[in-house]
Amino acid sequence: MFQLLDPAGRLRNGAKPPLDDEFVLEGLRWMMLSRAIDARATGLQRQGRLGVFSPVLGQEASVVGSAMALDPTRDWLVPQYRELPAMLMHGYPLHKHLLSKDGVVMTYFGEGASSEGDFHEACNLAGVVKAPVVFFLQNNNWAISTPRQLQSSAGSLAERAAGYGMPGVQVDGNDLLAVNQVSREAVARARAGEGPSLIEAITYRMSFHNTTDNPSKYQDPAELEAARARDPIRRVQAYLKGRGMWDEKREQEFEQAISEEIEAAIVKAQKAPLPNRSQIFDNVFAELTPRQAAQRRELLGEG
Amino acid sequence: MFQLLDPAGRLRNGAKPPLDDEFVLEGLRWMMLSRAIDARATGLQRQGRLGVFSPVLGQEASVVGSAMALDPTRDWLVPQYRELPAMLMHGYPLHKHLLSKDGVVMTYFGEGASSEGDFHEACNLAGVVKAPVVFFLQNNNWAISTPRQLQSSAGSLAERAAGYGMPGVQVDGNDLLAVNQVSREAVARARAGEGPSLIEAITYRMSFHNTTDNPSKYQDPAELEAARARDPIRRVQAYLKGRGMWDEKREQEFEQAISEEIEAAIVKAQKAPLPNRSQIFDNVFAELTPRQAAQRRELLGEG
Amino acid sequence: MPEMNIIEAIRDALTMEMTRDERVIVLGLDVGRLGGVFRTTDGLQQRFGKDRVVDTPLAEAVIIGSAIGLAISGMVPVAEIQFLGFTHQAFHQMGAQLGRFRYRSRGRYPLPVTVRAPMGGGTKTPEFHPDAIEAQFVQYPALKIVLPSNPYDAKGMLLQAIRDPDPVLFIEPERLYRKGRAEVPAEDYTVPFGKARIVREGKDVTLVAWSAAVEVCERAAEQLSGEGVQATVIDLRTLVPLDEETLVKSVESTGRCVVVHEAPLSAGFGAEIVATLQENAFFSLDAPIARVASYDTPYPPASLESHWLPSPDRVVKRVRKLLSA
Amino acid sequence: MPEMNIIEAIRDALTMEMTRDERVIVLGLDVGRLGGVFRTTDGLQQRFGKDRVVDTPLAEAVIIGSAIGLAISGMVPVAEIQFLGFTHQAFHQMGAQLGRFRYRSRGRYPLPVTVRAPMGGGTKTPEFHPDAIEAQFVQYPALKIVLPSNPYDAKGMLLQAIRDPDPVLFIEPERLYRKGRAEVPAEDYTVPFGKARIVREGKDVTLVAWSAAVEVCERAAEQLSGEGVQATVIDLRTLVPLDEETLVKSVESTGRCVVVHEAPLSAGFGAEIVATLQENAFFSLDAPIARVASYDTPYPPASLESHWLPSPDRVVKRVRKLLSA
Ligand SMILES: Cc1ncc(C[n+]2csc(CCOP(=O)(O)OP(=O)(O)O)c2C)c(N)n1
Ligand SMILES: Cc1ncc(C[n+]2csc(CCOP(=O)(O)OP(=O)(O)O)c2C)c(N)n1
Ligand SMILES: [Mg+2]
Ligand SMILES: [Mg+2]
Repeated sequence: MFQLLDPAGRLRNGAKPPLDDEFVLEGLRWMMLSRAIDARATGLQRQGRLGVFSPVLGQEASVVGSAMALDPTRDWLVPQYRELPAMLMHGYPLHKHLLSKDGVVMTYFGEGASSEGDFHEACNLAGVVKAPVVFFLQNNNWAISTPRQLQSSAGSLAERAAGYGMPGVQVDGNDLLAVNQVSREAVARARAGEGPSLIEAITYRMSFHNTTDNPSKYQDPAELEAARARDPIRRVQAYLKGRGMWDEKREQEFEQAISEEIEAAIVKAQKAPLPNRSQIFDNVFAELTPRQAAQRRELLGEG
Repeated sequence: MFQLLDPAGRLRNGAKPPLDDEFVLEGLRWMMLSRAIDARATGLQRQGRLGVFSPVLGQEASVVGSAMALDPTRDWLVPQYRELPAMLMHGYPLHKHLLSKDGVVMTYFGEGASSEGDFHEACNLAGVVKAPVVFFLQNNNWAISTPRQLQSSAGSLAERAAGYGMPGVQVDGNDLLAVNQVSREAVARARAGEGPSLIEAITYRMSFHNTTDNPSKYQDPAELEAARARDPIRRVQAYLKGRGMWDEKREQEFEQAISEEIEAAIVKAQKAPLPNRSQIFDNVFAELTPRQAAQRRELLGEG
Repeated sequence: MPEMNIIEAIRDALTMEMTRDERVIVLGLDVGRLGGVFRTTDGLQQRFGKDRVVDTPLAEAVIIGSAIGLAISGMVPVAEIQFLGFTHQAFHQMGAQLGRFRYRSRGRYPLPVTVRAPMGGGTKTPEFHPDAIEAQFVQYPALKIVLPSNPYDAKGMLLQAIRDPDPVLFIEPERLYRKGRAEVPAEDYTVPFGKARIVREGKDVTLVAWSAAVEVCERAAEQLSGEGVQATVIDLRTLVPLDEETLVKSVESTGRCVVVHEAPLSAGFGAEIVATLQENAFFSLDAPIARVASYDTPYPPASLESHWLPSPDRVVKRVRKLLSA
Repeated sequence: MPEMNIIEAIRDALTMEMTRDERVIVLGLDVGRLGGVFRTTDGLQQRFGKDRVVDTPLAEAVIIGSAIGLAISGMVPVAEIQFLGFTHQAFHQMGAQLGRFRYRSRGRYPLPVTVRAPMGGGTKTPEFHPDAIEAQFVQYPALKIVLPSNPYDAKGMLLQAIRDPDPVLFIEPERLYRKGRAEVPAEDYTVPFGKARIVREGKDVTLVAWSAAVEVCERAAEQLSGEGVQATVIDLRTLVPLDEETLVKSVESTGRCVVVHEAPLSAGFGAEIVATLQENAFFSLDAPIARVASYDTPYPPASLESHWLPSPDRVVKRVRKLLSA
């Protein structure tokens, strides 16, 4: 498993810092934003003010490190549902442009999703046509209540890449620097026309699957405790502290700014007009069929 | 690629004969029967006396060598459509019994079929539950007109096994002895409760996909020529000749017996009663629904 | 008699049948330790062990595929698919495989498989989850399609489904899972397939529904009754086999009929009911048979679903129109 | 005017549109060097190159998935599925993905994708190959479902399909692929969707069909004409959108109707036609609308398919019964 930062935030083997400190700070900001949104959104859901919600908690380095390897002016991001910071960073999906000749697609999915046949078909075809795709597998150990070891008996899911003629790498998904590095390599490879890659980021879902879930039914608290010791946010903070770029004051500033950003977004969302029922018939087809048009009239009482 | 016999029928590295000569002769008989059926059935089809037909031609060692690794009293065989001799040998599928505790399932499919998502889902689940299954992949280089290299860019399809936590082996599919050996190992492993295996038999479709196909549209004649030099039947014959178990007389006897067997089967088939239209409604459900029963009466003019 | 909601009734049936018949195996996503995302299998793994209550990898097609294999080898599998909309992923294993083994093996491999899945909207789940695609499965003529709408039927029909010698798609009304308890016998009983339930009887119009739409019709009938219109409500219970007799008899007496379902209108199973009734009760009809269904669009965003799904109001309006025709 | 069979008409349309619009890409199994198992794409790869006529791995779901991706990135894909029955494997990518991108992206990702596939029995292919499952797709309301029955329509409707801004499932009548040539204009023309074709007009009964069943109705009408019964034959051409107007008008004038299709009866698209007609032409009907369809069983063995599929004889019998009612 590829790693640059150990859980205490020290560069392994005395390596040189691979990334600009500002870049890492930017990553940390996204990670902290994500964590704060998780808390706030869970609170809102508990108050009945938000629907079902899936937190990113514990996987921030995996999501942010990979998404920061993309070039928003030409690349595409195709998320599952546990990649909120990536979507905030780049939009959902990047759609400012049609896929340009040297654009790369990064797609996210869990170790659970990778058991579906579509994973196989997509990887295999991508290998054949050398599609510029990065398959980013977030192995967070859980698919709702199903643990990784019941999902597959493969030693590593990255090993599956060989069966599609592409490189596969396992990376510490709680290590922002390592995730970013392997992601940039995969993106570069894709951009150079050398084809797809599979990245398996080993991380851990430190919260429930979503707000309807109750992990106490299936999760060993000790496992969760162990995961907390590998918290991806604290790891980056420790790293930056070691580089003189992080202290309590900075942390408070970040948190303050993030909290304001979130509250502003909530206010804005609350002001957004609710969808109108006529929108049920928008964008079904470029033009409604006569039957659909009649149904629309019925719905709007124009029948 | 695992091999015991070289294309000239010599044991590699001066190995000891791994199988009883009688067993090999029995294998050869099935292979020759298969080839003779191919010729006869193709002839019948051309005369309009038989429907669409897929020959085994070129893959006899692969099919016969693997099927002979099964124990017909307790194992199951689940063929694709290019495994006629296996079906003749064991019935389709073995159904004399429910799956017994130590029964093994061998399932056949082509390299083309292995691109479907179901391949992935089945292998993955089998790995998790340690199902007693042998996944026997006949890589005959073609899926109708689609060549192996457009099917996947994996170096070897056997490599996919690692991604399911099972052993994978590539074997010379035109080598009866080698196919039988790896198959017996996989069957033994499954029977011992150690789980599934994937076998990739490298062979070559020496004929059309089926009687509606026209390989001249897509096949390089030189490739076919090269394949002929690796003919699995001639290889076993040469091997047995080297062991003093085969000569022209023996060959004539075999061919004579096979030809009689086939003609007798054709006569029998021609005498078999054609299905009756009422059979359309047999075995839909244990009991027809009232609607189906009414339709059946209509069909039979009893309405 | 104990009172149960639908979840409890299903769990009761599973427990009962797993106790009675050792061949019964439950498999699916999260059915084990979690007890299912709706808790229908809660406690079963503790009770019957990991060999009989199996958490599978996340792959619907091979869940159905395994059920087929288990049935061929002598077991009686009950597969759970988390939402009927996830059978999109398993479509090729459902009708085209599960629904054909008896036929293609000339009776050698009957498949006593039950596939359970909740269906329907109204709980603000996004697309896929609520997709009401029951009619698609009817086009595979060797699957039984059954849809209980209340706790009593849920238990009795599930016991019937598991014991049925043929594959049964057992569709549960998600919206009603915990909507009130009703009396459910503690003992063993089955509700036979192909026998519709007359929920209430009225002389003016017949409302036909299945699954959660039955409850919509009941509310509509209540409202109509306040307006002096007496409606019969028929809960079809099973689409295959179809109880044509009960339908025809009712429409012969009321002369008017509205079919209500959650699937989009076009090619929904309502069309089959209409086609069947107009053929067999043609001369009793006082007005064309009407359908109230969801509109012909993909499942809309959660905030709009109540406008999209058939509501008691829409049913009432449609009945009024029929009566004034 | 040149004469073409359906295969040639399709090839002509593909060639024409690939020439006119560089964004058009053909993909599927064996479409390249072989030119398709039915030769509909014969010569296209030589002409347009391997980047525009792509042989894919054997995986239907990712063929449709790739078409979706190509369309999002600005191309106009025409995916071939070898037989409609093989879309069983791709079901989850068809309605639930291809049919929802415009909706779920609020119009940002319209998908101008055409999926071509032959359908239907009568050529002694085994199960899957002939499965007539068109009605299942109608339950995905954001797919257009179109089914030409002759060379002229094949070309004009395929050009229309490729140019259509929305996903179109283009179903070809396999049995009629090479059944005779007809005049097909060499130039560019389109046949609009939602406009049924009146094949022949008669005052006594309306026969409604699509795809290869149109030919069955034509033969039935011929036979009936010999008995003095004049039938209108309507070729629906497209199920979505549906030309209700032409249907209603015809039935209003004949008062009798038989819908004929190759899918099993129950929940087939025939039910939708009946439901629609009885609602909109109720007071013109002299007899219930009848359906002649395949029976409610899996596809039977080849030697029995002619008894299972709707035949001109069965249609004629049904019409006689209607007229004597
Ligand atoms: C086809 C399908 N099957 C099942 C589900 C229900 N479901 C939603 S998320 C989930 C678990 C996914 O696990 P994984 O892919 O590991 O992603 P994670 O939630 O861990 O991020 C399941 C089973 C679904 N949404 N779609
Ligand atoms: C789902 C599905 N897709 C496509 C086909 C058409 N088809 C039949 S055989 C075949 C090629 C199979 O190739 P392979 O698996 O390599 O087996 P082989 O014919 O070489 O033995 C194809 C594409 C089919 N029968 N079913
Ligand atoms: Mg996971
Ligand atoms: Mg092959």
